Amino acid sequence: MTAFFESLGMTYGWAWFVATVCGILLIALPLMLAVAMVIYFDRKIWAAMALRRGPNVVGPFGLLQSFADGLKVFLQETIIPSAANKGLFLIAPIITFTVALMAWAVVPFADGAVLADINVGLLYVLAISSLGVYGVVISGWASNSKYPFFSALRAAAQMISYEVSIGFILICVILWAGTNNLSEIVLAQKGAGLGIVNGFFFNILLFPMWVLFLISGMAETARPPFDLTEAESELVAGYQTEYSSMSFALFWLGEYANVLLMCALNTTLFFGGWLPPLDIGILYVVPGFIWWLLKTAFFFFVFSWVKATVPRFRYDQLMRLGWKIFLPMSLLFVVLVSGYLMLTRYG
Amino acid sequence: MIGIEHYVVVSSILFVLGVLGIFLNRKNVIVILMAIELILLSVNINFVAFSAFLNDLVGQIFAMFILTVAAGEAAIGLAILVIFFRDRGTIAVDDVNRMKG
Amino acid sequence: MVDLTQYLPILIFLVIALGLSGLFVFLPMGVSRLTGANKPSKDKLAEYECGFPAFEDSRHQFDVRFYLVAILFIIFDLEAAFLFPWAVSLDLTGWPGWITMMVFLGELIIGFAYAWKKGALEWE
Amino acid sequence: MDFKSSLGLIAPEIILSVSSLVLLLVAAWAGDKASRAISVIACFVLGACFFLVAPMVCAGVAGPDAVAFDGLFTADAFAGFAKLLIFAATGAALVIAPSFFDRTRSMKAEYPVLILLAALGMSLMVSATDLLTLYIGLELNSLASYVLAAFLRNDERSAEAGLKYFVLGALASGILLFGMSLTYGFTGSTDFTAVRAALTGDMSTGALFAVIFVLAGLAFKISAVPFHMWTPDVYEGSPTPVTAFFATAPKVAAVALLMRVSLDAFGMQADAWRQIVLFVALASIIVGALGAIGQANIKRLMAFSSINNVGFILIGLVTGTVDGASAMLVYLAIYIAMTAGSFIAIVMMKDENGAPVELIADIAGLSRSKPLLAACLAMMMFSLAGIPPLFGFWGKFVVFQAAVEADYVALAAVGIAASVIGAFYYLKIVKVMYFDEPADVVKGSSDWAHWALLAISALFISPLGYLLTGWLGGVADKAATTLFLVAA
Amino acid sequence: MEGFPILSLMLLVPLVGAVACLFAEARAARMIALIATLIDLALGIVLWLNFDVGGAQWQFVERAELFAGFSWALGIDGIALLLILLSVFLMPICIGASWKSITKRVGEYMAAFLLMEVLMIGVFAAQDLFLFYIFFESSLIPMYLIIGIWGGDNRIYASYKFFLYTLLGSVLMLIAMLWMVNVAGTTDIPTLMAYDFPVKAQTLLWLAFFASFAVKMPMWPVHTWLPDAHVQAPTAGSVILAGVLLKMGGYGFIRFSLPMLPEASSYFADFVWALSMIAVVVTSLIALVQSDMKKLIAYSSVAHMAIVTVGLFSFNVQGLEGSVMLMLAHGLVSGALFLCVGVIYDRLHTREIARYGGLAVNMPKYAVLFLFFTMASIGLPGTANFVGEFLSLAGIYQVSTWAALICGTGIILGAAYMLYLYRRVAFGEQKNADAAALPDLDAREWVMLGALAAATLWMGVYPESFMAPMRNDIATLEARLAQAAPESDSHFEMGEPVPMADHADAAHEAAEGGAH
Repeated sequence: MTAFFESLGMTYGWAWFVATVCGILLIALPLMLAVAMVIYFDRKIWAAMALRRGPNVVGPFGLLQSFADGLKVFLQETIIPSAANKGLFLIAPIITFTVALMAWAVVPFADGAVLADINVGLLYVLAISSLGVYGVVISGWASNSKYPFFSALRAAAQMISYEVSIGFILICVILWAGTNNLSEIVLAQKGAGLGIVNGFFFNILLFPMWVLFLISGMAETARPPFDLTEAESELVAGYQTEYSSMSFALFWLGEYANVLLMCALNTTLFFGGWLPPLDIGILYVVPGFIWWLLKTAFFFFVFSWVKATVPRFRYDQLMRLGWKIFLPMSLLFVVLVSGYLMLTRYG
Repeated sequence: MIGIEHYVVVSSILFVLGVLGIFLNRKNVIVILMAIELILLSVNINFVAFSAFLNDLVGQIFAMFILTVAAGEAAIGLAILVIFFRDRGTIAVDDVNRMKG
Repeated sequence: MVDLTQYLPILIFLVIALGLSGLFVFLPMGVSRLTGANKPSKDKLAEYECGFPAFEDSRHQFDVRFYLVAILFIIFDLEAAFLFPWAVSLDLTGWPGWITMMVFLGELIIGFAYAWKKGALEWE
Repeated sequence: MDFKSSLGLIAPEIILSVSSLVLLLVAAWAGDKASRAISVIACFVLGACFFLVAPMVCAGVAGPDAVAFDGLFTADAFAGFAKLLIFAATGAALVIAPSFFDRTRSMKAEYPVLILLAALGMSLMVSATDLLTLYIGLELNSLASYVLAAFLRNDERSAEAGLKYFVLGALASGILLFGMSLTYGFTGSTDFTAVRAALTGDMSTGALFAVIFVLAGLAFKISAVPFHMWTPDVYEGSPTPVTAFFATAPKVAAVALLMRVSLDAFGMQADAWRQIVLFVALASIIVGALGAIGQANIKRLMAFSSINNVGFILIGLVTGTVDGASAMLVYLAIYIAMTAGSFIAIVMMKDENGAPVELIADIAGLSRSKPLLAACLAMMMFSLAGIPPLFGFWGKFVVFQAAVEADYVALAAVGIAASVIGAFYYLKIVKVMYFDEPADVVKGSSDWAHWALLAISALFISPLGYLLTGWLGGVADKAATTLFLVAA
Repeated sequence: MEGFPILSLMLLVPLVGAVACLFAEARAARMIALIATLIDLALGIVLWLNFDVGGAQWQFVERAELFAGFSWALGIDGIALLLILLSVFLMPICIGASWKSITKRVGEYMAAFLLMEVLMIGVFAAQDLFLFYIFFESSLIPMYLIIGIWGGDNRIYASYKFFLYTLLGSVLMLIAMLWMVNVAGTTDIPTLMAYDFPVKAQTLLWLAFFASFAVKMPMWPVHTWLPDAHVQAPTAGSVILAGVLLKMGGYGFIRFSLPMLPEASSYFADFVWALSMIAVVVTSLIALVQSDMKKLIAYSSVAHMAIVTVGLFSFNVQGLEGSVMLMLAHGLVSGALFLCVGVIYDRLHTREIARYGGLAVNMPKYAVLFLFFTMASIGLPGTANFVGEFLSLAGIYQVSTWAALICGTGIILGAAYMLYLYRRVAFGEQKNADAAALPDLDAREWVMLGALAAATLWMGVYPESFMAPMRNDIATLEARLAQAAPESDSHFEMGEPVPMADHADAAHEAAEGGAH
């Protein structure tokens, strides 16, 4: 893209800058669009599973429902509770949404189609997603209200609990791929399963990790069945209780952007990213982005599916699952994977 | 171009802020914990900056160790603080005064 | 010095994302003023307490177990921080590197077992 | 040194860490009722480490044979000497604890584990020849110590002691770290040998700051003036066995560390730090002596006593010679015996409910009700005051001898004159015990382990201790020589 | 006797006794202490009989390299022999003096005394600089306990003052010793006595030693601990304090300041004279107005010791011999005087002079002995003090007429306060009924005082017994000092005394020139 802008007569620096900005916008804007769409699909899938119709009024098949909601919140009054810490109260949604966008900077959509191809990509993702906790905690604190506060505490504890196991799961992937760079991880999966399947999931040592990762991803993003943070019966709407208007919507958007990110990471880390499912020449005709999109969409479907079918966990169950099952399991697999690699590949 | 001095100056400022935070703060012991973290972070800036400047990895390794120790330190600090709070019902700095020489 | 230019896009991204989200927060506030939707009142601005006025300070003590989780997280997360560089350089460090890390993990697991046994992970 | 022989050199540390981890698990599963058994095992572990290190010290191991992990760790005779003292003092802290905690049923199985971990940290500290090892060891020791200070969870003073120790200790390590980061930046290495090589000739201001910060951080750890503020409070608030521990083992470790850092890493810049150490030494002697005078709590008094003694030890450092270093080691050995003995005696003083007696007024007339205990404590006090023929005199003697030999006559004169002020408050304890009318507060008996330890330390500091001077001096000389050998 | 470690044995006997006393009950402890001290006395006599007068300077030498830096080196010359004899002679008397008056914690008391004996003998017998120091300094602990535990009402203040004064003095001496050993490379006292230290350094060294010995001596104005300590100490404590401990200061001058630092000694001679002159006059005047018997005798001790110091710093044979003799005499006589006070104190439990009177009527034996010791203290010819005082004054007269004159005044004042004391206690009307009813000396007291009186007479009538052993040593010392002795003012002119400053210069020139 830089070359294109250079050909328009710009100096290299400017061309690079404009190209980068374009790239960013190409990620951010479609992402927001996608978020609007997946909210719609989420509701649709959920409704379908419950044998309901879901949104079907605004636009054809209710496709424009999300946009209508968006317009509504945009025009709403922004209520800042009198007891709240005003500055922090407004900063919290900004942090949540910004962080949700930022993580996408290193996700490879196709071969070479990545904004910042840094060598510590996975670490970056981990770091940025940790920052998401700040938005939640700050919102709960700044609201100065009981339910948001509890919710924020719960959310923080839940997120950091599962982040620990996610960290170890990622270590397993990194061990196998031998790199932190997301594009290289994708390439490492080429023919990783029996020489024909593109993806780490087709590996007896990494498959359990994928399962753990999928579930942890749901917990990390507080998706049902782990949506203890906004368990309506206990905590009203969780840490967003006091929020309204677009500030409220930003949490919503951020949450779905994170869900999508988790889907994308499932794709990238275990299912070969932009590579076709099987390492067969003919499949490479289809552009990588399409494969990536399909896989990600599929994982989103899984997320919705689970949301629709699995009952909500209790908080103690949630914590036990995270600390007493996932953490030891993932630790064990770090040992197993690295030991196996030492014996076979490096030893 | 940003030179090594700039990093050192920034870290020195952070360090001094941290030390002042410990001594000038009269309100809350938690603030002291944060000030300690600030000191450690200033040190980390130094180490990483020097490491990059010297092209020597030891500094970054050191920074990792500091991070770890800082975490342990924070954990223990919090634990002690919780005990203190349970006994005394306050964590105001001025109330840490049961013993006087 | 390490080449940091590859992080420049991220920095630009940060600026843009911040601008975007800031816009989303503050623009509606302006719009609602213009549209007249902005009509704050005392009851509206009170914090939500299922319809009741607030009974107590919302920032009271909370369960110490949250501290415990935070402390455990810090420790395990930092352990992971040691694992990342190790994981990508396993071919360079070889068996000594592997053994060392296993010792490290072993120590951590002992600590974990201790915390488990002591009930730090219980959440009744 | 290859990996395997490096492992051999850190054998005591391996034993310590493995056993402390295993004991931690035992503590978790067996619970507090196993605390005594764990203490006993921990003592044996320390004993094993002691006898593992002892031959090394006697042989005066030094040079490249003692360097492990490419200079990260050095198990030379100097480190060995300090380790022997550390293990011995740590063992004492283990032995005296159970009966102290039993009264309030607060003897936790974690106590011996924490003590072992602290010992491991100290063991690393004294062997550190790299800033990284230094920091890890120091922190391991400090973190365990913070917890130990706050060990009596239901005691307000203990919690406060823990908090104070934590805050100031963390500040100290922050200062130390900042100095280390500057050292790294200005010398390009964290290895002592490389730092030494880089710090020759004229020093830049930055490097000077590095030296000052590192020394200040370490001064904190040895509670030298002006970084001594935490000592009285922490000593008073901590449970007495823990105080006994703080006053002995970590002092050895920190002093040994200070010696290695200043004589080895900063050895070429002795002129830069000598003035500072000189000031700190004199200030510690004087502040320690004056501060103790008004104290009503004997643990607080001992805190000032330790500050005072650190000042004397630092006089040896000012000289910067082998003799000075050797004198410091001898002084440390004697100081450990005296302080441990005093604290054991303090632990043994209990009222009729078994609660510890800490007020000096409460031990009035102790010589009537408990003549032997009083005699031992009086001996410790005279010894701390440096009055011959008790062995405490010998420590001061060698330090001042070294100072005079290195031509620091004025320093020695001022220091020794200030020791008279110190004698005043040591005499106060003797006076209270022997001259005053009995307060009849101290009751209750002590178990044989206390008596045995007290007897050992009393025997050591009695005039019979002089029989050891030849051996002690020889070993200390060897140890000090290795320190300079590494540096050379 | 060659090769037999008699000195070590003399140290060992009381040490064993002390340990035994710690574990014995009161009656047994008294017996043990008495036996141990008597054995030591016997050993002391054996020592004296075997001392080869005119033989080697250092006899009964024992030497064992014990520990790093210094050795277990013992050995005595004539001066040390005499002081050891004094110590072992006084010890049984002290034990006897405490026989009845000490009732609480007898075992510990006896142990402390026996320990004192060990240390005193050790101080005089040590031939190693640091061994000397250890013995010298260690004596603080038992004395501190003796005053503090068994002393009078104000014992705590007195014990503190005693301890800290002497400690401060002696730590400075330690530094000086360290320096000397560092320079000379040996800790052997005989070697050091012949070593020529740089003149420049001597000044500071001398001051450091002086700080210690002057306090111990005690010299004006650092004598203030002595009256307090004496008043508060039990009788036997006073005896040992006045009898032996003070002599350690004088011994220190003879052994260290003078032979090791002759130039500095000469340089400071005026200073010492000045202090001594002031001491003699001032403390005598103070003694005149005392109402407390022990305090009075304590001040008299200060005055007597001042005469000892002028004698020492007269740099000639007469002066030196006189001072040693005076030290011995004073050890006997002041000890005896304290005993005399103790005798009536045991009966009436007061030291207030005014509470007594006319004791000669009901206590004739006591009055006779008290009179004898009073006269001895004044320096009556035929008693030991006369020999010492006369020789000392003769010695100082050779170098400074003025000093001799003023010190002579002190002796007259001494007569005044001692006779005044005696008059008030023994003569006059018996105004206090309880004092009038006091019983006379019993056999125990009679033996104690009688022995002292006999010794005093012996020294006064036939001093040669005591002069002979030290003659050679004094001669050696004089020879050593000759290089630095201050110029005398007596031979050349009568009249204007030389101002202080000039004096010092003169001494300097003499020192540099090495003349005389």
